[in-house]
Amino acid sequence: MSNLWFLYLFFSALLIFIGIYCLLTMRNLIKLFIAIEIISKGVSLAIVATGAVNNNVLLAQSLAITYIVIEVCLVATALALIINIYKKNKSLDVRLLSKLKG
Amino acid sequence: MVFSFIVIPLLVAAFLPLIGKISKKLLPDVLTNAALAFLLFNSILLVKPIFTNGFIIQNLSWLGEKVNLQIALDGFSLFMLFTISLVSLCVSLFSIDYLEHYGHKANFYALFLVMIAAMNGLVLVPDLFSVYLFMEVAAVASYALVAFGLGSDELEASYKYLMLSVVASAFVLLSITVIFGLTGNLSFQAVAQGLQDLNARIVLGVCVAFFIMGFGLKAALIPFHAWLPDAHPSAPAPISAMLSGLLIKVSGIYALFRILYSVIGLSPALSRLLMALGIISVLVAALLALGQKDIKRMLAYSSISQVGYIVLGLALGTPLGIAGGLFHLFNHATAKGLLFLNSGSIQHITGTRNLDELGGLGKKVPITSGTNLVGALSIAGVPPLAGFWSKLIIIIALVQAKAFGYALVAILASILTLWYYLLIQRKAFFGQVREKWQQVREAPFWMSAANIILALICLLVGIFFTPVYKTWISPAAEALARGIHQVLMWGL
Amino acid sequence: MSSTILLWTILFPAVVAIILFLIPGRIKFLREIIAVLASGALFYLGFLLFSQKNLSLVSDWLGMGINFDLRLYHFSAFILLALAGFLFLICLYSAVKMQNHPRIREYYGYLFLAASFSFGAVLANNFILLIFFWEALLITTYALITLGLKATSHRTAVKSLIIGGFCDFSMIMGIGLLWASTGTLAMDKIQVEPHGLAAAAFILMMIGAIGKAGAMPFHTWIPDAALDAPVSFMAFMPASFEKLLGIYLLARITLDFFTLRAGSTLAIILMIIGAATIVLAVFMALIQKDFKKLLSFHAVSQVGYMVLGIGTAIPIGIAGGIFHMINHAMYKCGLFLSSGSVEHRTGTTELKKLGGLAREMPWTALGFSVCALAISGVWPLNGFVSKEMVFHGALETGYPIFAIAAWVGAIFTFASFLKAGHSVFFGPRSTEIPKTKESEAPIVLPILILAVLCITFGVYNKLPLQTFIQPILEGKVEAGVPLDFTSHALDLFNPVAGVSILCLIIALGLHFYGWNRGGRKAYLASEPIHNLPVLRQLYDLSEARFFDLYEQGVKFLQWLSKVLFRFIDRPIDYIYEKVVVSIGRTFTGLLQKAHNGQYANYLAWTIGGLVAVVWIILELLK
Amino acid sequence: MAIQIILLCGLIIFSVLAILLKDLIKAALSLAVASLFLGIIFFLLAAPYAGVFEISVVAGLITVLFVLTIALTKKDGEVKESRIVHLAFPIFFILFIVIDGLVMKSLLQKIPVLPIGPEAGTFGEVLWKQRTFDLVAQIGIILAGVLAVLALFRKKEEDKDE
Amino acid sequence: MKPETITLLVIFIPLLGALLVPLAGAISFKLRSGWSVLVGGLTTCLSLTLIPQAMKGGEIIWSKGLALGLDLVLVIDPLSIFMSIISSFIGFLIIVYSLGYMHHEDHQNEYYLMVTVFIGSMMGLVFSGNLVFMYLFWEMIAIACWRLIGFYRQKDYVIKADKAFLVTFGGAVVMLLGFILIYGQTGTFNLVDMRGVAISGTAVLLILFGMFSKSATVPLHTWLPDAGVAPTTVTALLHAAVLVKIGVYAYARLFLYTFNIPADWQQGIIILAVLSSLIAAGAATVENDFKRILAYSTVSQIGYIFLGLSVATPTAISGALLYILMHGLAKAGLFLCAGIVIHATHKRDIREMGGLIKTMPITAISFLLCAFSVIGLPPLGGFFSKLLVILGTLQADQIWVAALALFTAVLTMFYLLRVFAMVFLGELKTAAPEKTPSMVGVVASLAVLSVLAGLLVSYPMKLVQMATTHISWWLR
Repeated sequence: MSNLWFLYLFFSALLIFIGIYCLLTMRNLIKLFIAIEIISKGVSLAIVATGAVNNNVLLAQSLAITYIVIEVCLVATALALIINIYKKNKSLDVRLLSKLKG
Repeated sequence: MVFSFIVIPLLVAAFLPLIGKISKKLLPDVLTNAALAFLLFNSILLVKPIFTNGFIIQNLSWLGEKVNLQIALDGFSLFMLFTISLVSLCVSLFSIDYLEHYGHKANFYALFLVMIAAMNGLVLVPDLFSVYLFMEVAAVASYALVAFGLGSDELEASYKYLMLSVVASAFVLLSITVIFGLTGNLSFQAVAQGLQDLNARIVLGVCVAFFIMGFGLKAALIPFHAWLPDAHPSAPAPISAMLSGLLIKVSGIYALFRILYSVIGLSPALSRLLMALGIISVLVAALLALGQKDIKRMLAYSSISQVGYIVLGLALGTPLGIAGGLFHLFNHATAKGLLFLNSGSIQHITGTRNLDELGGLGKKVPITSGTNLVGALSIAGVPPLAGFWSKLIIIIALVQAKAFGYALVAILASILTLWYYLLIQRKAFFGQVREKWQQVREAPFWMSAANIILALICLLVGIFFTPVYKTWISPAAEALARGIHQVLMWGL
Repeated sequence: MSSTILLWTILFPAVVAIILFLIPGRIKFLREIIAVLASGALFYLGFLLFSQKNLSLVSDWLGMGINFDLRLYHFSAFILLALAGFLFLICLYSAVKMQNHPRIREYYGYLFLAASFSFGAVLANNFILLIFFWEALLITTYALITLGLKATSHRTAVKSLIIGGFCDFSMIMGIGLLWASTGTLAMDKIQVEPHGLAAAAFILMMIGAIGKAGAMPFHTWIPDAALDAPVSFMAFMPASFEKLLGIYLLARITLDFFTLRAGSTLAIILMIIGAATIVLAVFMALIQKDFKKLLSFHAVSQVGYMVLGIGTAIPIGIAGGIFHMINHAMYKCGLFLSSGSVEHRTGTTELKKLGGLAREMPWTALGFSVCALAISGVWPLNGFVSKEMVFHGALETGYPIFAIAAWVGAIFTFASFLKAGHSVFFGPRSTEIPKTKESEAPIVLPILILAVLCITFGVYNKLPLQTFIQPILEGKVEAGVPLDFTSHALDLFNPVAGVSILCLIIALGLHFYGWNRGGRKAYLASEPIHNLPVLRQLYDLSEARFFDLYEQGVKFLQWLSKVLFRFIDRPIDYIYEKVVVSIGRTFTGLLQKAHNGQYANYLAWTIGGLVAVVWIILELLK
Repeated sequence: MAIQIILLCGLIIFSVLAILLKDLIKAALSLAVASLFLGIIFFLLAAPYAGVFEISVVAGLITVLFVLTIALTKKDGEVKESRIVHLAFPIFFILFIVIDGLVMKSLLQKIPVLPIGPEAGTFGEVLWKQRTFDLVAQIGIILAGVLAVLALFRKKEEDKDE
Repeated sequence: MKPETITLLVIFIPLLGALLVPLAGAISFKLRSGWSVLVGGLTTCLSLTLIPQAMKGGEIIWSKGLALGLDLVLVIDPLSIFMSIISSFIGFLIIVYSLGYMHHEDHQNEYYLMVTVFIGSMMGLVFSGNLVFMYLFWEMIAIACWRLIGFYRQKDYVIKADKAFLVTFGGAVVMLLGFILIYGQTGTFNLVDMRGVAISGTAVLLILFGMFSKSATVPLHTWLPDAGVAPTTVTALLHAAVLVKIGVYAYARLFLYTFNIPADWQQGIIILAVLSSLIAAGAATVENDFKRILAYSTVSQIGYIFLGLSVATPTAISGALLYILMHGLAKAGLFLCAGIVIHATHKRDIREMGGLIKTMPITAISFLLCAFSVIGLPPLGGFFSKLLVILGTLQADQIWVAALALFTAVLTMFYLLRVFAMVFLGELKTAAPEKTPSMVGVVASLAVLSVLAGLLVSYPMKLVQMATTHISWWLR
């Protein structure tokens, strides 16, 4: 059973890697947030898979659902922020967000 | 009774937007402050049962046993609850006047209360996933609060904060998931039990690393700190006070050490690692603070530095170290809260936070100046103020544990701390009054009142150190330290 | 007589000083009357105590063996008597001379305070008590010099203070060493062999003693003071009091505290100092063009005889030294007072301006002549007796060079006094001075008394030698050696006396040679010597104060201070002000640059930190 | 088993597309497709409710939000990404796959897991009875999200009234 | 009253009285002045009533148990009583002097508040027998000083204040680390329990940082001359009479009365002390700012005190303790004279002054007397202290050290007389009359006290002797 768990964890790690790669290298604010979404996909995959392979799927499922709710709220907040930033900066470039430094 | 810490602020928060339609200022002010005062009162009432029983576990059964709410309260949690209630009450008092020029008080208070509810929840739940959840709730509220001013600085800071902290919480959740997979359980007690029977050192090690990174980012330990000096200064002053005073401690330090103490166990090697992180934070952040021109940014770096002290004490794991850490946590919460509120007063009074533009305000605004002095000296660890005692205890603990190098750096960093606080004092208050500020007037009543309350706390806790320590800090610390020994040393 | 009288001997002048100080300046005569009466009483007290001899008073003071310990015995009683006598004469003299001084209140106050301190120093039987009174004299000296009211008075006062301070601090050091090695501070209980540290202690204490007496090289303030200070001060301090005290202490050092052997290194050091002082100071005295300054150099030069005499460590030499001390105090006091008398009437002491005053001021001239002859060692005056004793002593040590130096001194002493006397009182009447008359009686009287004493002590030398000097040495000489210096005292027909007389004749010759060469102007009589090839340069350098250790010392101090300030103090400050701050700034700047506001950067730290933590934990797990 | 691996690979591919596609709309849609795959995987892992939520909320609602945002920011929303990032991606990706495989393999062999008996009750019971606190927290976070959006989109004019 | 009660009153009257100063100031100017004088006077009187206890010898230990071994312990012995009398008395004089000197300044509430806090903390420091409380009061004094140094609030003044605060704070926290090391070794902070404990060189070094920084000894001294920007009353109070004696007192209390320190370190301290004295004297000779010269002179004199204590023969110790008294009186006098002069001429550079003896004779004479006392000339008090220190040094066979110390004494003479000559003698450059009677009176009384302290030296000496025998218990 645990072989399967680590197979899923392998994929979830891949997803997280993809997300972080994007976060580290890309510049578009929305793209960056898509990367966050990918990371959270990886996490939710890990949650459900963990429950499934360890006979605990009901609990895992409830965690996953809660997590999805959190995700939605985050997305809403983040996109609201991005829109506001866009209104101020007229751009979605993350490199412009470096007024605060030092 | 304990449950009210979560429910009351949430309820008030839920109704505030509606109430805000009816009355824009008065009712939100009154309701929020009343709710927080009630919580403070409540937390004081809890002191006695906690110190007689050691801990409270409440199972709230409701709707015919269909619903199960388990709350665990021990000395550590109560300590945090009290700190949260106290500081947040002062902050909300301060907000009464300060928020005038932001508008949308109801909205603000609602977010503020959600954040408090989440922090209270975090402190009360004995469950890994719930810890994560409340951490996230508090975080979402804080993103919005940081951006509350809607200026470009605020938005930028909030965006970076959000993007970094989401990554951190993803790692926390990942780690929780793995532990869940290993033990099939999420509650602290069960997980701790389960881990004892397992030989999963390596995986657990990675989990701990994720926890350190995730909670470390929330607590702004170096090198996970980068969001803090942006986010804290950008927020409205009361929120800066909340974030620096409470949020980083609750969702960072409390969560990390609760899990380490009660679930995984603090082994010597781990304690050394955390102490190293702590001392790096102490030193590097102190140096960074030295170069700041913006009062709030300086205070933000100072927060990182002080968090380092707290981690240093708590990570040491001896009763004395924990006591010092907890005490410093409390002192930093009050004093840093005070200083951020003060920076708000300065901004309110003069419209700027730039140290180079200020000067000689001491004569014009004696209350702000005096309270600022108290806060600054307390954090810098100058007797007889409260911060001195906590730093003293931490350093005594370090020396007792033969960590002389740490003790030396901690001492030297406190010179740096004093140095940059003197910069604030000198540039903002102490010098001669500038032409520009000849006409300024003292901050409004509620702002001054909040500052005075916090300053008095710093002063009185310092002067009546012994009773405070004996009745308050020491039992909590000893309970915690006993807890550590009950947890399996998992071989690190 | 109760021994508390000793305490009163010290306190009484102090009380008088306070009273005199408190009398308002407007009230005339009262002050002078009180001063003269008080000093007379003290003089009388001196006699009383001299007849009393042994008294002592011990009481607790600072603990640790530092007691308030006064002891009167023969030697101290003798010095006390002499001091009181001089005080009386000075008071008498000042009554007229200083009457119109603007700070007359302070003058008397300091005078009596100085007397009080001097009595204390003489009576002290504890080293700490001694140094207490000894050093306290510095303040009165300082204050009295400033009463000269010249522009440079204060500078000279400071000079005297610093030189005196240096000597006294040396003495403290010596006392400390002595205490450390013997464990006691009682002066009558100490008798050590001067070896090792004790030798150092000897030299240090000796510096204190000869510094007070004004021997080379600690003399340089005296010639300055001659011009800057009131003349009565010169008669009072450098001429009498300080000589008495300094030589008193020197004698006690060599006789009591240390066992100084004749011909030992320390003794030779003392003799070298003595001889050098004699010769060098007399050469300086010779060329002076100012009456008071000339006298002041002689005040230095004569110390040499005393130091030389004591340094021989041979009874006759020591006795000669001590006898020379009392003699010198008398004639030098007389000389200064007569110069004061001249100044009082003419308003100047420059030799060039004076001349032929003998007719108008006969008594002064007479007093001066006697004293001058006495200092020059003319038979049968007291100077002759004491000098002969010193010569004998010096010869007996086996180092005739010292005796030769002393004779050289004698030649030029006489020459310079011939010059002084000739140009002030004799020769043609100076035209630059209006007609004048003899000074008032209180001025002339002390001079005459002193002159008479000079004669008495010479002719009837049994009196001083037997009553005063010989008892001091009793018990200090080896058994069997007779203690009688009087028998040959005035013996003209021995080789030593012959050489001395020869010296006087040479001096006479030199004077008249110079007088002739100098166009029969007496004040130029020393010019031929002044202009000798090498001497000329040396004189010039010395006029430029090149040989003044004080001036060089001050330069050294200033240089040292600058070095300390620039190379130690400022760099330390620089470390605080600049180095620490810039280190802080640099680190801060670097760290601040790292916080460039870029999200990717921050995230990279976070991820990097995560990787590092994971790696560290995995390492720890291994 | 095979179908699951195919689905997982699809999830990865669409995620990669979501970050590499230059057109934001297309990227958002790829993300939605990836969510779809994830939902199916959930379903196969015996978590049907989670699968439904994933498909409806994430693939649906969030995509709508993304598209809305992209539309709102379309005017100046173009940001030129660096080409090297796209070119370097495969290298890092393959490198990470190797590392990931090694790490997972090494972990795989060492880790025992606590055996757990079959769960009792239904999903609803578990959610309501065991995880009641999560529901409270959900209320909290929804409240927070709503208030946050309200705060961020509040009208500026009102500020001036104050 | 029992000595314990008196001691508690001595500590808490000024500390609590200080809190009332701003309140009194809010009511009226006179009330505040009266109140401050009353507090200062009361403290002085009460500490004077402790003299019989000191003469009895022995010690009274009063303690109140507090958490963590941080007990409040009071040690009432001749040493602490001696220090408390000196500090409170000079503090009191300075309050009186301030009435005239600070009359026209702003922020007077803060001034009197800080001065009384200073006195109270000093009393606390002196009597406390617990390392942590010692540190606590130590830093309270530092805070008071910091505000007082920056009192005039000019930009560079405030920087100097910060510098002083940072240096002393830095030294003190390092010292705290040393205390904690000792705590690690002995498990207690209570000095009484630690008597005779041998401590390591590291702890000695760490503690020395604190003492040297507070007592402005080379190389931690440069803040003191810079702190001369404070009002002169403050410089007199802080830098001359009381503040710089703290480190010295701590040395006596810790390294003589309590711990056993390694001999090598003792030798090191001796050399450092004498070098400090020499270097500062050199700097004082070069400086031209009136107050800086006096400040350097203080540094130099502190070197003597440290020398006396570190040599640790009974003679030297009693010399050093006596030095605290004598230097306190004389240097306070000098600073206050400087205050009068600066107040009157509005100049600080001695090259711009001259001839002031004509217009302010009392000040000039007082200055001269105090200078003589500092130089160490009899019959003034300073003579005995310097003499005993040097004799003690010689007793300990430190011949070259003693020689250097005496050389420094010559230098002292040189620079102090230079100041006197440049300020008071020569031609009159700025005619300025003497100031109010309270100022001149205080200055004159300090000069007279210096003289009396010399003439009647056996009275203070008795107390000093008691203290010396008490703290040098290891010799018994």
